[in-house]
Amino acid sequence: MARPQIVSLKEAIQQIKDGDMLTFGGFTVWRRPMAAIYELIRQKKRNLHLVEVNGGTHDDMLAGAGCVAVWESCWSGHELYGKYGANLARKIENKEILYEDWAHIHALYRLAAGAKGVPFLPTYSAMGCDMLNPANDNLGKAGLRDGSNRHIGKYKYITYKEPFTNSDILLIPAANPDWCITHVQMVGEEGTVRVDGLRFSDEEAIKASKHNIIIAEQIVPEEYLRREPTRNMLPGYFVDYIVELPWGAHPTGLYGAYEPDGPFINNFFNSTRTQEGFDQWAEEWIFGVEDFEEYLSKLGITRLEKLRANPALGYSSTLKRG
Amino acid sequence: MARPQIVSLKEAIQQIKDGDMLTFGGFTVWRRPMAAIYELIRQKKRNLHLVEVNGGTHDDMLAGAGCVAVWESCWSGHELYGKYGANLARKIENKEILYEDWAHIHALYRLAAGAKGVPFLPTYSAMGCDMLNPANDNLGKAGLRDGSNRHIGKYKYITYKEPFTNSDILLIPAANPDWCITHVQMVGEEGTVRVDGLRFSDEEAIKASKHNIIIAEQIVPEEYLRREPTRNMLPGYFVDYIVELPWGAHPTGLYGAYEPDGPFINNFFNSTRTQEGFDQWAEEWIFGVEDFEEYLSKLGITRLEKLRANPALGYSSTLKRG
Amino acid sequence: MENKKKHSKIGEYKPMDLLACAAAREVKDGEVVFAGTGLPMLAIMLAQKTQAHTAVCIYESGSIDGRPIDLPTSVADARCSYQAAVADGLMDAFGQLQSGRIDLAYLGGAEVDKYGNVNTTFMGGTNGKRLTGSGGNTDIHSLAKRSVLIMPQINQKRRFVEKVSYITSPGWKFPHGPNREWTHKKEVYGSAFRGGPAAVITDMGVYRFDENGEMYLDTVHPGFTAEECRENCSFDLNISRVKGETPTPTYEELELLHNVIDPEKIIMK
Amino acid sequence: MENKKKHSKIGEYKPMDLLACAAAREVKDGEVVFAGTGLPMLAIMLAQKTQAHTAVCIYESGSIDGRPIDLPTSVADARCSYQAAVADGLMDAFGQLQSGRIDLAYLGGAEVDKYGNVNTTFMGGTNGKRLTGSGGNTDIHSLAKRSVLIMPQINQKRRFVEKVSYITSPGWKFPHGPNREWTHKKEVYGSAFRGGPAAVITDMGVYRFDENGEMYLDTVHPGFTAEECRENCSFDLNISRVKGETPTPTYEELELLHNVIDPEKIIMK
Repeated sequence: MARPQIVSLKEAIQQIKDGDMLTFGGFTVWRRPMAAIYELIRQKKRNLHLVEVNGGTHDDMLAGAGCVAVWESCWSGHELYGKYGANLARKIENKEILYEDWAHIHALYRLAAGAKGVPFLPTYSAMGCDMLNPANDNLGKAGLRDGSNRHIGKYKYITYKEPFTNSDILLIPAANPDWCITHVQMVGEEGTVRVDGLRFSDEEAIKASKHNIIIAEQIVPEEYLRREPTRNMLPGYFVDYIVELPWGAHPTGLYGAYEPDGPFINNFFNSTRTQEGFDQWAEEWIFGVEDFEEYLSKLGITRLEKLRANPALGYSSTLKRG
Repeated sequence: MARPQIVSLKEAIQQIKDGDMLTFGGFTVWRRPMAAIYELIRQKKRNLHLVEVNGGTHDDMLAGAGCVAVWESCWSGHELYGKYGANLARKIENKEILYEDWAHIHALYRLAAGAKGVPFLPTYSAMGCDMLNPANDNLGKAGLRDGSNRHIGKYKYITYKEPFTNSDILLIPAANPDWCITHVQMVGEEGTVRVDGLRFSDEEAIKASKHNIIIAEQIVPEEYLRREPTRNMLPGYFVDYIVELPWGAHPTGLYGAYEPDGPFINNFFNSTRTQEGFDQWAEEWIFGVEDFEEYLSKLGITRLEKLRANPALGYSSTLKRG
Repeated sequence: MENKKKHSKIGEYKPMDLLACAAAREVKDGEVVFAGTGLPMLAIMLAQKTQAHTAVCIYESGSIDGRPIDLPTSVADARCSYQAAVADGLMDAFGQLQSGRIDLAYLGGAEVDKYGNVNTTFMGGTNGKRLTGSGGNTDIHSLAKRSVLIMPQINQKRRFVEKVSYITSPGWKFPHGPNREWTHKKEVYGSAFRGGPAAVITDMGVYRFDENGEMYLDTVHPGFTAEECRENCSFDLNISRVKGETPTPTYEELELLHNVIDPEKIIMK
Repeated sequence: MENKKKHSKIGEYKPMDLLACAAAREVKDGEVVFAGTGLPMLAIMLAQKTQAHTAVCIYESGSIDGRPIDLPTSVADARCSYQAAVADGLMDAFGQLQSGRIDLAYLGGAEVDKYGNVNTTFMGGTNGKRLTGSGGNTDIHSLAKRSVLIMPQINQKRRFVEKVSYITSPGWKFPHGPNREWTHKKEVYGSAFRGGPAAVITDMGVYRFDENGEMYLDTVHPGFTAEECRENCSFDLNISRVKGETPTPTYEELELLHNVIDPEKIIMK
């Protein structure tokens, strides 16, 4: 296996094909690979199949831009900056996106099983919920569980009377996305990945995926990260492409580096109440700029600096929040 | 749940009852709670049921001292300091200990399942091995899978034709020991645990267990450990008892603190080729001293200091090894 | 200072204050509490500063026993990890949940029914208005020993229904099996049964669940009547067991909420 | 210096040197290698310093891609973690193994049979002499894409048997099913099939496995004959495919082994 290549964001995203299954690092509005989301939209990717532990601003944006054919996850929204994923909701209501709802543990275990190389993991969560109601097996109802789609399995899940305690338990099938895109604080020149703060489900998402793109605020000497291997999350041989891109998670937040840009997300959310609103927003912030560098210039240093975290706290002590 | 109590080693070990199921932190001859092993032997615990990810000097010692009724694990030995666990081997050959052999993944998954609160975990390892041969289900052959023993389940394992890919997979049942005893470098006053270096399977062993004893080189202010929560392994509410005991893993090694005492372990191993040899060794090193403090005095500072790790390396740069 | 433990009078507190205080009082000292974004964060922080000093809060993002000095605005907020015992990830948090380590959980919902089934996915069923989806709501509600729902009720009758239009998170009884018969949770979960909904706290009252898993009014907030609570439900609420008024916030609780926990007025606007 | 790449002559190297060099040559550049204590550590370190500069070594203890400057003496040795990419634990290492990420593994054994089944548990079956047990041997042998066994053979005929007395680690064929019929691994593992034993390297020769999963002599070490290899086996070894002599260590390999990798003479006594 060749060592990872250090490339531009554009080059990395060019490797992703229409119809690929994607997942992402991060959690709701934290540590999302937003620069990659903008570039996926700019490159007009189509028919993506998202399988995510949870969604957030990033997947709602992909949905709004028409990149998504299938969405499988447990949640989408913008935390306090926007009540729900309005693009995704509209496309689901209009039946423009096929969706499969899961519990959080289910979505997590799909990737954890994929990461461990087993076909399923068992869980007690959450017997009785309507995500498990056969009437809501949307991929099944669409006839896609017939083996014709390499990303869609035979069963949404299995209820198994397990012999050890004679109780019902759910078997949740593994998922192995084609790509995981993850934004982190630091990556070594040879691909060793360090995440500062919460790791969320990054390790499961990355290890389940066939290919990985790591976007980092900074590329640093390997030797520096290897001085403290207990603090690192991933060795370089899981990584295909490395991109160095400061502020690349904006408008989502990055522990120890910058806060989510709440007003920016809230403005985005407000625009997404109609397709026209989103299209206009995308025209300004995605298609209206050449690349992420121009996007940052458009935001301006004053706005960005206000988000910067205080190193003693891990977050900004000056940001106006209330 | 009450916060953990800081107690003496003697008090902590007094909580363990004859017949309890035990597991331990560490790996082979690294980071074993040896002071606790000595104290278990001194307190003449009997009929213990060990379920361990792997064994080492510690479990062979318990076996030699007659503390063990059932041993379930995948390995016992002393690495380069002694080819195999001679006490355990002799007691197995003489049918004085009931044993159940597992693959390393099986033993690991028993505790991982216990930690996650599920009755089993699935694995592909290692179909075709004789540990899975029904003829070698020793607890079953001894009639102990009838529900009469709360530590022994109905089935050693189950082969399951799983429906997602139609392949055979093994379901390995959870284990939930009564106690896990773990030696670490540092614990906070309220029980937050930090392990430096490899964590092995400590997290799984601890979380699977009903009660936990943490023995640390040093008790430190909580606030100090909480400055870097990503470096900590465990919150205090998993911990029942905390014991402060420098050098408490001797003669096994502790990353960043001290090396295994190879000659000491080798001398122990040589003594264990006969029961008489072990009894004599135990008379000198366990029953012949009042407690761990006296044991350390008997070893002497000169011997101990030679084992001390170089902080830049995590191990000793002066120890004679070849 | 001697005034601190006294209860405030109507007009001296806002509905949100009482909601937060009533929720905080559900925590017992030493418990492990699983909380979500918003009011639950206020409630656990208030509990830790009043009757439950050694209670511990964990978030599904993986932040374990944080001691935030500034109110977090999401469970993945950097503020959650401040002085945390452990900052890891979802496998840890959900593993603790599934293994029965969580004593109490705070949740919200768009709809709740008389058995404590919760909906956060679709208003009006799968052809209706799409919401955020479950997130951890369903896992936590189904696997915590006790869960407490915090919801607005005044003029929100449509949120308190006979039967939720989509069961995101199963309560005490729900349709089960091939014939989808209403079955008690204990029967379905068997050896994996850990508990279920313990209370629903609204801006009108505190509701609990009887032996049969049905919701009843336990205490009514000052200024409301039991009858008004029933009128703000779409189902026939049992008000026969009401045992009196919900205690109002103490002056200490109000002080803590407004000046210590949320001085930035993020939730306590 | 121009001499470095030349191969040494009989008498200029010890049997252990050739064993280590032959093992090291199994690694291809860029591979992920799972190694155990002892000779395997020498082999992967030698490979990394010769033809496989970007090969990566992982240990079951959780040490991932360490760059030790002193030879470790166990897989949990602090030396394994020196300049490692990650130092975590067993769930990580075995997860990588089970998900098919391991290209090559080095293992040892007390007994091996013609199908590559390995015994490290009991010599002479469960009523015989107790050994250490499996450790990771069985997991690694069953789930790595290729595994390489390193074993002594001279005067150790009893270790090379028709049928091992206990299958700790399954090879290419083993008893399976209720009737315990000898079955090919591919059939048993189905979609979980990742590979199997690729070579056995001893102090007499290098052995590989044919299409049928049976061991044959591939190269014979200088100083021995194919016939002698067969005589040091308890089963009827196939020597018809032998393709010549095992290349001896180069002077560079000897220099690396003795002066760079194991100058303390821990393994290379």
